[in-house]
Amino acid sequence: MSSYLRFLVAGLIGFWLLLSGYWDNPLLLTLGAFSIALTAYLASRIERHYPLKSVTRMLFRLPAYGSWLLIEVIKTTLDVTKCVWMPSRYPISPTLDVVPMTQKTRVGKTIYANSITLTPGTVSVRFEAGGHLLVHALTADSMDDLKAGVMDSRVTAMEKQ
Amino acid sequence: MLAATALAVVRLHSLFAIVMLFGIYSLLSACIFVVLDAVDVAFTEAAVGAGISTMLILGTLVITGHHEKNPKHGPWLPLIVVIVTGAVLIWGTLDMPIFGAADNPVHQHVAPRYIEQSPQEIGLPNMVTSVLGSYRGYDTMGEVIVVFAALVGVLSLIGITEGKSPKRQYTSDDKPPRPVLQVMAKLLIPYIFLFGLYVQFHGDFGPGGGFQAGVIFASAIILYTLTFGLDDAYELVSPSVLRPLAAIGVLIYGGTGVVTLLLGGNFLNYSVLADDPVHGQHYGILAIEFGIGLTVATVMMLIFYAFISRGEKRGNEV
Amino acid sequence: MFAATCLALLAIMAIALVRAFMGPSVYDRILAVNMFGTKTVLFLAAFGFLTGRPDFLDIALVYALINFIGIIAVLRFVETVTHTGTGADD
Amino acid sequence: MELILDVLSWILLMGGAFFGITGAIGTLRFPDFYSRVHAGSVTDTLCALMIIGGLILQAGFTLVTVKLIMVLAFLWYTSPAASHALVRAAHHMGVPPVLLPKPDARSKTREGSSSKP
Repeated sequence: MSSYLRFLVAGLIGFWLLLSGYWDNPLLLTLGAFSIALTAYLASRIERHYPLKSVTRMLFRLPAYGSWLLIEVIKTTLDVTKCVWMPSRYPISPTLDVVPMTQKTRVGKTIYANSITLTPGTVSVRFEAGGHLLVHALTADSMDDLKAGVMDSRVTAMEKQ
Repeated sequence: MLAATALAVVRLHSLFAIVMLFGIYSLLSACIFVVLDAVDVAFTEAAVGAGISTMLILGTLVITGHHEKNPKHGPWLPLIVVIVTGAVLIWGTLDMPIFGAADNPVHQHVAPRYIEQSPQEIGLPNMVTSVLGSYRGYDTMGEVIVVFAALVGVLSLIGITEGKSPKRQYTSDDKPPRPVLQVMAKLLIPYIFLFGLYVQFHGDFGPGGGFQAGVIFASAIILYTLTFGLDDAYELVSPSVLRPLAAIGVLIYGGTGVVTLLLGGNFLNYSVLADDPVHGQHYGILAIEFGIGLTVATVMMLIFYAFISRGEKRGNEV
Repeated sequence: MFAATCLALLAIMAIALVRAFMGPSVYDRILAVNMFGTKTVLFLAAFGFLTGRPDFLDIALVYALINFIGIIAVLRFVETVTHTGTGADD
Repeated sequence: MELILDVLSWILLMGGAFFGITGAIGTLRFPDFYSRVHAGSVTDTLCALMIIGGLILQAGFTLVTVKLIMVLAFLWYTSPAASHALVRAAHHMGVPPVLLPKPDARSKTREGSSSKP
């Protein structure tokens, strides 16, 4: 049993208890145990095909990164809002460019790409060859921010063992 | 908004855009059900209407091509038919009591009995489940059999080609891998499974039940198929496993009825399943809901497989 | 308070609907449908509070799920069908 | 205390509604598909966060809060995946983006240069 699976089972148990809210009904708890077993079985079969390494460690670092990301999201949202309501003072300048990406693992790359998409004003288009990411940005400024690489290095730091 | 959506559906010619508007239509009607306090109906509409039917229609489009054929005759004849039918229907509703009036026949005949006595007789917090599973056990069984019959029809018409096709080697040019989606789907799918099972087993307590759970469970598999490909989905849950399971689901439902017969009750009268009738009802409903969920989930997956594999046979890569 | 939120969400849904009708490309429509879906989820959540029955949240979750899978399915379909086309609608 | 909570959730809910409408207007106003995606992602992220945050303040520490957080987490988890898939598909199919230069000199040249690498 890999560490990911162990982590998954713990997550599933928590998920079930929180969803259900009936913590003292033996019938439902039995059914819950059955459901979790079935789910874990299916998940392990997927896992055998597409193993993901070092996910657990990154998941533990996610909250710290998430709070940083939240502030970024608020900042960029305000930027986009300005572009929507005052197009003459804050004109848009859509840009399409490649951004370097220093993550090694698939999960790290995914987190980076999704963070870019999650912050309004930038959206990741596709992975390019050689560890680059094609990004579409609403304004040239947001593209410059991205190229400065703060987010990139933060995601890469999460990958570290 | 519902009317506007319907109008747009009629106006557009790209079948594809129509499918998406149908999705919106389902979401809207589900909203209306929620507003009318019919939570279970909304649940079903959300799962079946917006989700599965959209996907199945898409699957059909893959097979048939995505533009409406030019109509052979003018629009006037169908229009007249529709208008006449609509007029007759509206004329019919004139006779009906005012919507929501307290003295409607609906509210006087069976509904009070359901509402007043189901807590004592069945003891489940969610009344809809009691009605569906116990009072209307025959109807629901009919529905399950209809679903099963649909599966039989689709399989005999289209059939599933199991992974006999040679493994395709994807080059980056032909079909770029979708790394983001694969990672996300992989992390997400177990929770969807568990959520489906949760809906399955908590149908007694909140909105939900076998039909919705089956659809959710199937949608997890569909997500897996969409992101990883049909061959991998076959390896995870192969059609040859699913086919007997679909039949077993119906058998569980019918078998529960037979067991109640053997124990000396009427067909599908669960009170005899335990010493305490209320507990008996509970177990009975749990059993048939499980049967429903099993059947619906497997049938949905099989029909989806059938459409997708058919699309692949035609040379389209899905 | 919840009523105002619900009204605002309905307004957003209406605008998304306009975008879905206008197109012009398939992707614009999908974007609008996606937006419509997420707003439906929020609407359901807020409406549950409006009527004092927050157990609608299960439905909201199912919506979010179905919406996501639906979008993915539609995209796969578009990639399949318009393989030779330009990607534009009609 | 009650009052403070109410005022806070008012602010959050109305802020969410404002950002949602902003995004919706943006999808109508922006010139091409790609920039509309940005507007759409405004409604998906901050709008959802604020509305659900406002609802959480009203719900207090109950299982309802947990479910609200699940809804939010699910939305935040799937919406970037959906927009990414959308943009990727559009790009893959060759939908040309409208690219505008950075308006230093306030040049109003609106040429749709379809530069696709």
